[in-house]
Amino acid sequence: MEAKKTNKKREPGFLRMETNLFDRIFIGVVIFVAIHLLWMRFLESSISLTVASIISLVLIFVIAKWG
Amino acid sequence: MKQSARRKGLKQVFLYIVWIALTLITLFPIYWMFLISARSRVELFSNRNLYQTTIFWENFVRPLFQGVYGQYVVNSLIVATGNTLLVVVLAVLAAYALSRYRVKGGQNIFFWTITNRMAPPAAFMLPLFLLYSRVLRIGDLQLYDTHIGLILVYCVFNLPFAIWLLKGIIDGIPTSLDDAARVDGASTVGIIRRIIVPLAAPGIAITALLAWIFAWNEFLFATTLTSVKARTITTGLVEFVTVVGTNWGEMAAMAIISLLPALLFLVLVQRYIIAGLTFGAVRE
Amino acid sequence: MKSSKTAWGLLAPTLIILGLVGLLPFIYVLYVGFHDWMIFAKVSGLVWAGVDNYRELVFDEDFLAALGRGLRFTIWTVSIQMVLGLLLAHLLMKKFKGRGFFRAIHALPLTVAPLVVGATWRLLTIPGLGPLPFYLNKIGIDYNIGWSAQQAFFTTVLMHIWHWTPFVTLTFLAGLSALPKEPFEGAMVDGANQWQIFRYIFLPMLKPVILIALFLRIMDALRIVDEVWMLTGGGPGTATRYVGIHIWRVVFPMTNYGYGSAMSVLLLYFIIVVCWLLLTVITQAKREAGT
Amino acid sequence: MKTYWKLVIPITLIVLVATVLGACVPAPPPAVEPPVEEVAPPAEVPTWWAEAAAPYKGVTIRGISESTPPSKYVLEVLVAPFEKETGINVEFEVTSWDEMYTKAIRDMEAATGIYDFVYIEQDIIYAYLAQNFLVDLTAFSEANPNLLYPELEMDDFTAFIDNFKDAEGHVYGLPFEAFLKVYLYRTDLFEDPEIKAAFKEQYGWDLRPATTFEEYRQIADFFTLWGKEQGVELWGSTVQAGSHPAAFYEMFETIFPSFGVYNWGINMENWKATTANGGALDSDRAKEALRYWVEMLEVAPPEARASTWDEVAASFAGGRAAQGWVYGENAAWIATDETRSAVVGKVGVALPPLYEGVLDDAKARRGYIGYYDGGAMGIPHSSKNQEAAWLFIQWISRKEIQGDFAAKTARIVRTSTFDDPLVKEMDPKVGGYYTLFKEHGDLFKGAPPFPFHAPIREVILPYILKAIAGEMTPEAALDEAAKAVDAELVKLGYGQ
Repeated sequence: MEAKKTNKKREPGFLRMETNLFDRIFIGVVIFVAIHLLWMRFLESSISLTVASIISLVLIFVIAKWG
Repeated sequence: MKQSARRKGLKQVFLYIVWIALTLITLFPIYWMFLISARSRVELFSNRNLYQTTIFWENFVRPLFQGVYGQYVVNSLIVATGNTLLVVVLAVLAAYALSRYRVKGGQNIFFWTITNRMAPPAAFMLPLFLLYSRVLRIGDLQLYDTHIGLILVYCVFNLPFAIWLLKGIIDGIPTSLDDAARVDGASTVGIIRRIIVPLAAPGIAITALLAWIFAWNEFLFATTLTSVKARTITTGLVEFVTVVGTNWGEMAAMAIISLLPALLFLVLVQRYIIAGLTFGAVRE
Repeated sequence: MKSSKTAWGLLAPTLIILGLVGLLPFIYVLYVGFHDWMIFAKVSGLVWAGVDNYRELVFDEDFLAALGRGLRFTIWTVSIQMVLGLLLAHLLMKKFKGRGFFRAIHALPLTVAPLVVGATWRLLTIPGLGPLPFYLNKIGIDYNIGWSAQQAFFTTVLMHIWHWTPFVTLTFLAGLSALPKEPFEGAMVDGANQWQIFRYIFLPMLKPVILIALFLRIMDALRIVDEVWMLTGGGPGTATRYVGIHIWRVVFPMTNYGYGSAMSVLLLYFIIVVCWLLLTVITQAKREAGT
Repeated sequence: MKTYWKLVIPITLIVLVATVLGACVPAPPPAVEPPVEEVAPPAEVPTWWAEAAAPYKGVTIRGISESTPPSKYVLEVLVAPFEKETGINVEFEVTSWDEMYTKAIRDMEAATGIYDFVYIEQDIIYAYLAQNFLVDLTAFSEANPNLLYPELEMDDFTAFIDNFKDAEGHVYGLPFEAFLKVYLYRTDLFEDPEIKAAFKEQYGWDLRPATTFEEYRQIADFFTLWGKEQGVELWGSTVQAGSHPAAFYEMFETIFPSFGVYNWGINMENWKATTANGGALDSDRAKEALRYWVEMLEVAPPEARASTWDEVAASFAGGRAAQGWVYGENAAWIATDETRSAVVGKVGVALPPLYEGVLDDAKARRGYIGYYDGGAMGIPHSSKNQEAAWLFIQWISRKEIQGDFAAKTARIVRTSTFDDPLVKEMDPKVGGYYTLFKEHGDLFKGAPPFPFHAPIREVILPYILKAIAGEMTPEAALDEAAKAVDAELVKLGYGQ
């Protein structure tokens, strides 16, 4: 379980904040939703929504790992 | 020094002026509601005086004694008090846990509790309704239209608020006091009861007061999750909004009646709060 | 890890109840939000729609406008309430004759149910029945909240301030009551003036409680329904149709559960992000100031 | 571990206390005082009821309705004798109009079976039928002949009952209340010789209730000015223009039909509202009507912009308007109740003003001149006590109680009620409302038989409100509204 890690003190990553894994996943999900909403509004007419999903999933991973 | 004494006097006068002005502004709408409740329907449109010499008692008598509103007041009392008891106890425990222990993801739990209160109410009524009338149901027993159902559902907005408020307050109580008590062999419950509760008493009182008032005044949950038996006074009020003329007089009368218990509660708790306020000691 | 177990024991009842009445309904709403569900459609019942509801939402001018109005309302009311509440709490802290009386009077609006607050203010402001338009008219001000969008907006703001400032004050008083008094006395001895005490001791020590009050006010103002509903019904035109009322209309009278659920989820998302950002910014600032 | 258990006990205790607090308090049935006035004396009530209800003794049925005088009458006058006669308990919830809908629809949609009888307004019945929300009463009474009250006399109901029938003529609700939205005017003003003379001088025709919209506007202008000159608070006409569905209803059920725009301007063959598709919602006539109505606000009391049906009646009763379109159910109290109305004995009733040709349309059944509103009592399909509920809705439809019921609440659902002595006695006091109802009722009509109702109303409403508030011109509002309706109807599955 990740829970073990959540409480461990770690050096702030590129987000420059003290976060645990849950926080970073939360940030990731927030960004995931925001990207999708904005994508639907501005980009979907030209680029498929799947691209947004891929980008955001990558982002979630990056943030969770190094954020 | 003399000058400062005069300045102080002036400041006092100014302070009182501010308070009196605020009092008038605060009281005016309520006073107007009282005037409306004292007027008959004919008077409403013709009389716009800011005083009233006669009272149209029928506005009070009819709904209170001929209608079902007396029962609604009782329902409201039960629900608000039951919910406050539940909320305060649970919140003290939870706030203590979050304040004193390093719980895994404690910060996250803390934040999650408050998100419960953020939900825009409209869409959440349907799932609650289904939950109460279909899911949590044993035979004919269901949470729909019961006091206990309302007591539980009011936790959704009262519990997060109470936990947040109390955590801030408990955080302010030095941990050294707990440690001392623990050395003396007190259990966790003992510490909460003997150290935390007395020290946080004014804060708990305000929390209870606010929780009680929120529960007393709640409308949406009550109207969705009750029908006849557990109906509360606030939901009863909308009955006066009818096709043949909103009955402002009776509605205002009932509103005033619904305000009285809350007022009484407020006054009682206030005394307690003032007694506990250490700030009376701060002098200029 | 004995202590952690105790902590979970202390938290358990809270988590169970909130899970039951908070989390479960949320999951259901999330689920419905991905469906079309209009009660009076030819095909009634849940029909899977994927993200169509959200796709429609980001282009829904009415919804976005309502959200904007809600934000404007929130910024106005919450900022004024916070400042007023802070000042009044500060004033009520001092000892003076009649303090108890003023405090009780000040808290009075809180005891009025939101629905009744709306009704009361409607009685105050309805032309023909209320004293406000009548007496304002006598001094030459044409006041009609059924007509002027501006007046209607500020009347709702005023009503909200009237109703909820006491809440902020009381919350601050609750926070104050648990504070140690030594710093204040120390400052007094050092000859600090009122402003310095307020700025350097009062405010920082009260920060957690200020944060709570701020959060509660923001989230309650953003999703407001009953009070404004009773006062203006969202009118004139769409001037006071705040986002809570907009959702209300879509879910209940329009019986469009799917779309309404999607709206609710989006609004919830929005509120959570705003509050989380606030929390993060403030805690980070505190941390940086601390180091 | 010890501390843990020490915690559990108090928590359990508290939960228990809260539960007990919640559960043990007896909720006595709402104490409805038996009425003092003579209600159908027990002797007249045949024991048929007791016999029919014998198997259902002790059953509790629950119903919901709007808190209108008829519903209150049922709650306060008709429930107690029924309970006494049959041993069936009745819990009758009366609440505000929007709450009633929300709760009844939610119950029927989720099939929770909370309500055993519901109030069905005429305008929503078709939507309920489309969703199979209701029990087919015709089939039900055939299946349970012993539960059919022998003196029910279905033929005695006015034509209003046709609204509650399906294509095969099966009934889904027993009419409960019905009334017209009529043209009320102040007889004391209209008959004042001085006013009459001044009016004639200004407009060149004799002051009388308007028959055309030009006349109506002239009268309104005249009295607004007259009020100003005399220094009294009087305006020309009520307008139901608050931010509430009421504004939509006045426009679509009263003003549009009398301008000759029927069925909300929706073409019911292809379910389109735009003129391009055969609808009429953005037609010139509709725009003219909306502009006329919105401009009427200039001569309406200032509260008109915050008025629903409630406040319109209150304004008129307060003597603040010379004329207006008012729901007939208000006529009785406006004209007779001195504690609520300042215009007792000064109320005249007439047919609303009409556009040219509309009366002929109505007589030829091509159109209608105004709103015939009302509702019935029906049984949701999810009800678990349909038999007992059926008994109760027959009980409140009994012939012998209708006279008192109608005189007190100005609603009539049975032909025989028009001839009831109590109604006859009341008629002159309310300016002949009942006579007008009887003679011209068939020129009025309820809402169009749409299988949807509220969703489309909610689509249109914001545009109407914007037109009232001046955010849009009436013309632009209707153009936009018609497009929005077309789009929404497609979403609802109509008019692909």
